[in-house]
Amino acid sequence: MARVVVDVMLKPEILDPQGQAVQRALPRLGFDGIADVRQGKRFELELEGPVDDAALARIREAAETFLANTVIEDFTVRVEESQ
Amino acid sequence: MARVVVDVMLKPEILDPQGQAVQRALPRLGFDGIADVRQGKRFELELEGPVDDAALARIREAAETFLANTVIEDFTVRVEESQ
Amino acid sequence: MTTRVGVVTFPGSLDDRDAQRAVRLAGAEPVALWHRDKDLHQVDAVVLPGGFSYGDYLRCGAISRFSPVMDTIIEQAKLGMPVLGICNGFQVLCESHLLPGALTRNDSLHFICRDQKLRIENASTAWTGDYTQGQEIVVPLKNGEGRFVADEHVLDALEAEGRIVARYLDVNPNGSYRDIAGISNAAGNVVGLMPHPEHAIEPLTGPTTEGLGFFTSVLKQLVSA
Amino acid sequence: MSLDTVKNAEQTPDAEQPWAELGLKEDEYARIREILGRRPTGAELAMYSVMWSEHCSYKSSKVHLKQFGEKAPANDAMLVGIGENAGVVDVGQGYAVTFKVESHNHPSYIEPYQGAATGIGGIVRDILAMGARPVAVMDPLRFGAADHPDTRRVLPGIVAGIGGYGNCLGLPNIGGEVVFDSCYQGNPLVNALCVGVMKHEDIHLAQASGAGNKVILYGARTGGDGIGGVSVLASETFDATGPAKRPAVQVGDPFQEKLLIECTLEIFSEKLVLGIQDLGGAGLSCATSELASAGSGGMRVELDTVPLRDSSLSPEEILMSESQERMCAIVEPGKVDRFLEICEKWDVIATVIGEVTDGERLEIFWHGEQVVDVPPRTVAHDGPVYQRPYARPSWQDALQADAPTAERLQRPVTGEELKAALLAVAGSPNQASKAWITDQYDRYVIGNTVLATPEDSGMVRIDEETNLGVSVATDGNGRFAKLDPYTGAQLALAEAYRNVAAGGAKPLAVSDCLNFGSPEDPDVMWQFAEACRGLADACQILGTPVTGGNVSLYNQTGETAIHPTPVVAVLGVIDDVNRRTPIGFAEEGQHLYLLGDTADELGGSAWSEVAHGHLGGLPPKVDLERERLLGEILIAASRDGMIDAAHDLSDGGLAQALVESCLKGGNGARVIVPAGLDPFVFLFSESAGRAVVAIPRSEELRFNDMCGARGLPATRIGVVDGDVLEIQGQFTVSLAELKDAHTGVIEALLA
Ligand SMILES: Nc1ncnc2c1ncn2[C@@H]1O[C@H](COP(=O)(O)OP(=O)(O)O)[C@@H](O)[C@H]1O
Ligand SMILES: [Mg+2]
Repeated sequence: MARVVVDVMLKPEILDPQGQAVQRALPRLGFDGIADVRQGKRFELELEGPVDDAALARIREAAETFLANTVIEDFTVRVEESQ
Repeated sequence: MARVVVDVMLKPEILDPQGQAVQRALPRLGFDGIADVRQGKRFELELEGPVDDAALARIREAAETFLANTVIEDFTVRVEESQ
Repeated sequence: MTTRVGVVTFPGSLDDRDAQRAVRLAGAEPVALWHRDKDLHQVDAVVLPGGFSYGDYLRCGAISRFSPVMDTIIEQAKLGMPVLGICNGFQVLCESHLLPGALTRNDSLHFICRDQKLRIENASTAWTGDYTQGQEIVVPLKNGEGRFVADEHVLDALEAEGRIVARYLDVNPNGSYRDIAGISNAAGNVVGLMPHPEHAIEPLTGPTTEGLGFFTSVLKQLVSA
Repeated sequence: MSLDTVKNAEQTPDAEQPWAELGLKEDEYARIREILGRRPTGAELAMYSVMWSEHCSYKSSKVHLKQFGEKAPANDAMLVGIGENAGVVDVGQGYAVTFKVESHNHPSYIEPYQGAATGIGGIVRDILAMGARPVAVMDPLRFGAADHPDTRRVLPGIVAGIGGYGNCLGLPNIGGEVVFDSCYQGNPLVNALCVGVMKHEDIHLAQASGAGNKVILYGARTGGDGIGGVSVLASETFDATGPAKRPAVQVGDPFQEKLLIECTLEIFSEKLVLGIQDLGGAGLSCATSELASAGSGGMRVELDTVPLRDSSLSPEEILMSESQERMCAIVEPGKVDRFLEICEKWDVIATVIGEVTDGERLEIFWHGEQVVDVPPRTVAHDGPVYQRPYARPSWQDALQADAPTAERLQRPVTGEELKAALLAVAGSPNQASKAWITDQYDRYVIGNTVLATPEDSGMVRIDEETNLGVSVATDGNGRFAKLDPYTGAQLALAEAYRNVAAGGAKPLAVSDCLNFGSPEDPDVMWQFAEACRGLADACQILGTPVTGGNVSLYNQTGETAIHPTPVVAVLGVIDDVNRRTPIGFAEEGQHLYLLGDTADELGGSAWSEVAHGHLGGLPPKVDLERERLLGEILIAASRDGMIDAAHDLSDGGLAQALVESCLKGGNGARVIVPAGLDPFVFLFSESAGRAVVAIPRSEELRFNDMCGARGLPATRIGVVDGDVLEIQGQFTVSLAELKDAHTGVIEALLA
C-alpha cells in the first residue's frame, strides 16, 4: 500500500490564531528565534491500489472539494517519500 | 529565513476519530480505494536565524515538550525543501 | 393551512429539538427532516440547526454539506426558499457556498457560551422582518468555531449590499471580521447566524425572548409571499 | 505466542502466569485457581485481574460502603438502588430520574483533555444504560494551587476536555465545583455527574436472561487503548515525575457517543432490549461477566466477531480493552434484525457476538477454541474483600487543637479591615467567579435549563407541559473533611441539600464520589471509614438515600494523600420550575433575611485560608434537623411565592453570599449587623444551616409567621438597594469594585 499526504494550511492572508498562540508561547518556554508559526492539517491517506497519475488526480480533486476549504485554505498533495 | 516543518500525528494505536470521519465520508463523495486516513497537525516554523543543527535540536525539543503531546502523539521535524 | 418549517437532523445535530420548539412557539408546524432523505416533505422553509454535525470533524459543516438532504436544500434555496442556518447550520451554508466566507476557530481558541448583544443590521431578510433596523437584542451565543472570515472585497460587498444581518455589540466574542454575527445571500432568503435565537424564546430558559423574531419573521414572509 | 485454551490450562497446571504484573496478590491468584479447579487461562487471568482490581471490585471500600444500604432511610421514591449502573428515583407524573457521579482523576492528570473527556463519556453511558435520556452534566473539579505552573497545564486541558465532550454530546452543563488546594497538586480530581430522565416503564437493567437471546456489541470498534488501565490506574500510586506505569490513554469520540445515545434511545423506544450494559472500566470483561451474573443462565461469546480497530489484538487484549463509546445489549432473536437496522440508521456498528445459554458458565471462544470457562459471578461479584486496618491519625488531635481563635489568627476589626477582608475573599481563586471555566460549557442546549452556573443548584425542566423539574447540586469541602472526616462528609451532604432546597426543589436522593488517598495507609483508611459513617448517618436523618456512586483511592503523591474529599450530589424535584428561586437580588426594596444561627465557626473557613493560609480547629457543627427545617422553609417559601431570591451560606460565609447575590442581581444592599453579633463573625463565619433570602414587602408578614411557627430563626438584616454593598457602621463597597475583585481572577492566573 502507498501513502499520499495532503497538507492543508490557512491562506497567508487569513489570521491563524492557533499558530499565533504557539508562537506567543514558545519564547515563554525558552524557545527563541522563531519568527512565525502557522498551524495546519496533515492528512495521511493509504491507498488500496498503486499511486499513479490517475490516483493522484482523484486525490487532488478530493482535496479541492473536501479536505480543504479553498475559500480560506491552500493544499498540497504529495507522495510520501519512504523514510 | 528558513522554514522547518513539524508534523504531529496520533500514535498508530490511538483512536483517530477525525481521520475516521474523513475516511467514512470519502466513498460517499465518490472517492473510493482509500484504505485508511489519519489526520494530524502540521506546524510551519519560520526561523530568524539559520537552520543549523543547534536550531533543529531546539525545535525537536519544542516539539517533544510542547507541540506534540507524546502521551498520544508522534512527531517528525524536517527542513522544508523549497518547492 | 399552517406553515411547515423543516428542521434538519444531521448525525451530531444538537439544537434540532430547540429549533423545532421555536418554530412551534412562533406558530408554525415543525417538520423533522433527516439528512439521508432528499425529500423535503413539502416544507415552506428550512432551519439548519446548531450542533456538531459529524463531530465537527475535518471542518465544521464540511461533511454535512454533502448529505442527500443538502442537495435538495441547495437547489430550493437557489429558487428562493427561506433557509436559516444557526451556528453549525451557518457553517454548513458557507461550506455549501450558499453564503460566502467561512467560519474558523475562535480567536480565543476556546469554546464560548455567553449571552450576547447583537444589532440587527438588516430587517428585510426572510428571517428578520419582525425586527427593526438597528434593533438591539440579547440571545445566547455558543461556539468554538464562530469567527467569520472572508476576503476584504467580499466583506466590502456584503456591507455595500446590506447583507450583514447582525453584528456583535459590546464584545466581539470570537474575532469575527467586522463584528459579523450573521449574513444573508443576495436575495435575502438564506441567512446564516452564529448566535442562537432558538435559545431566547421563553423567559424561563433564555436570557430574553428576543430570538423568537427570527421564527415569526419567516411566517409573515411566507404568508405574504 | 500460542493460544492459551481451557484445554491447555488443564494440561499445563504449572505454567508460569503474570498474575503479579496484572496487579493480583498471591492469595487472590490462589483463589482464582481454587474457583476454577485449575489454573486460569491467559484470558481468564486478564478478566479476573481487571475485575478484582480496586477500581472494579471495591475491595478496600466495600465493608464501609455497606452502611449506605444498611442505614438507608425508607424512601418511597427509590426505584433502583445501589448495585446497578446508577440508582433511579421516582419524581412523579410517571417520570423516573437517574443520576450518578464518578471520578476520572488519574487519567486526567496524565492526559488532561482526553482524561476528562472520557470521564464525561463514561458517566453518560452509565446513565444511558439505565434506559434514560441523559439531560445534563456537572463537573466537580479539584486542582493544585491556582498559581502553580502545573495547574496551568492541567486545568485548561481538563476544562476543554469536559467542554469538548459534553458540548458535542448536546448535554447542558448545569453546575459543578472548582476548588484549588496544593494538596491536589499531583492529583487533580475530575468527578463527573450525569442526570437522565425516563418513564418508569423504560427502566432497564444490566442482566442477561433467556437462553437463546443474543448478545449484541455496538458502538465503536475495539482497539488497543486502555488495556490494563483499570488495574494499573487504580493500584499504582503516582510520584512527582508521573505514573509509575504509564497506562495507555484512551481517546474519546463524542460524536460516536452522540450517535450511540440517539441510537440506543430509539432502540429502547421500540422495546428491543432485555438487558443492557455500558462498557467502561474493564471493557468486555466487565460487561459480559456482569450481564451474565445478573441473569438467569450463562453466556457464550465468540470473541472473533468483535469488530476491531487493530487486527493484531489478542483475546486477552480484546477482553481488557477500554475502548470508549461501546455498549452491550441482550436482544431476543426475533428483534435482532430491527435492532441492527436502527444501528445502521445511526451509522453505528453492531455485531451479534454471542448468546445467552441455559448453562451457568460464561464461555468465550476464539477461533473455535474455548479460552474462558468461568462462573460469571466469581468474576463480577466475588472479588476479594479487605478489612484494611485503620486508625485515627496521630496528628488529628494537634490539627483540631489549632483552632483559628482571635488570639491565634489576627482578625479584621475596623470597617476598612473588614472591607479588605471581604474583597480578598471574594477575589481569592476559590471564591472568585468561575465564568472563565463555565463559559466554555454549553448550558443552553436542549432548551430546558432553568438554573445553571452560578446558581446554587442546576435545574432542568423535564416536562414542557407540566413544568416538572429536577435539580442537582454537588458539594464537598476537603478542608472540613481533613479537620474531621465524619463531620466533613455530613457538611458536604448538608450543603448540597441546602443548595437544592434554596433553588426551591425538594431533596430526594444522594450520589457520592469518595476521593481519598491510599487505602493501604491506616490514616487514610480511617478518614474513609469516618466519611462513610458520617454520610450514611446523615442520609438516614435527612431521609435521602444514597443511590449509587463511586470510590477513587490512591489519590496521593508519594506519601502525601489529598485531603479526604467526599463529593456529595443531591437530587431534588420541583413540581413547577416557574417557582424556582434564583440567587440574584433582582428587585430593589426587598428585605433581606438571614435564616439560621451564626456562631464563631471559622475552622477550615475560606477566610482562614485566604487571610492566614491556615487550616486547623474543628469544622462548623452540623445540625441535620435544622438543615431539614431550613430546607422545608425554603421550599414552602418558593412554592407559595414568598421569596424572590435565596442563596445558601457556605464558603466565605455571609460576606461571600452577599457579593454573589448582589453581582448576579445587579443591585446593591444595605445590611445591618444584628445586635450582639461581632461584625467579623457575622460576615465570615461558616456556620451551617443558613441562607440569605430576599422577600417582597408584601410577603414579609406571612414569611415571618411561617418561620416563627416552625421555630426557624429569621433575622432581618437589610434591604436590596442602590449600587453599593453597605455594611452599616462598617464600610461600603461599590458593585463595580466588587465585580473588579470577583471576576477575571482565574484567567489572570492562567494567562
Ligand atoms: N461511594 C459509593 N456510594 C454508593 N454506592 C457506590 C459507591 N461507589 C460505588 N457504588 C456503587 O457500586 C456499584 C458499582 O460501582 P461502579 O463499578 O462504579 O459501577 P459501574 O460498573 O457502572 O462503573 C454501583 O451501583 C455504584 O453506584
Ligand atoms: Mg456502569
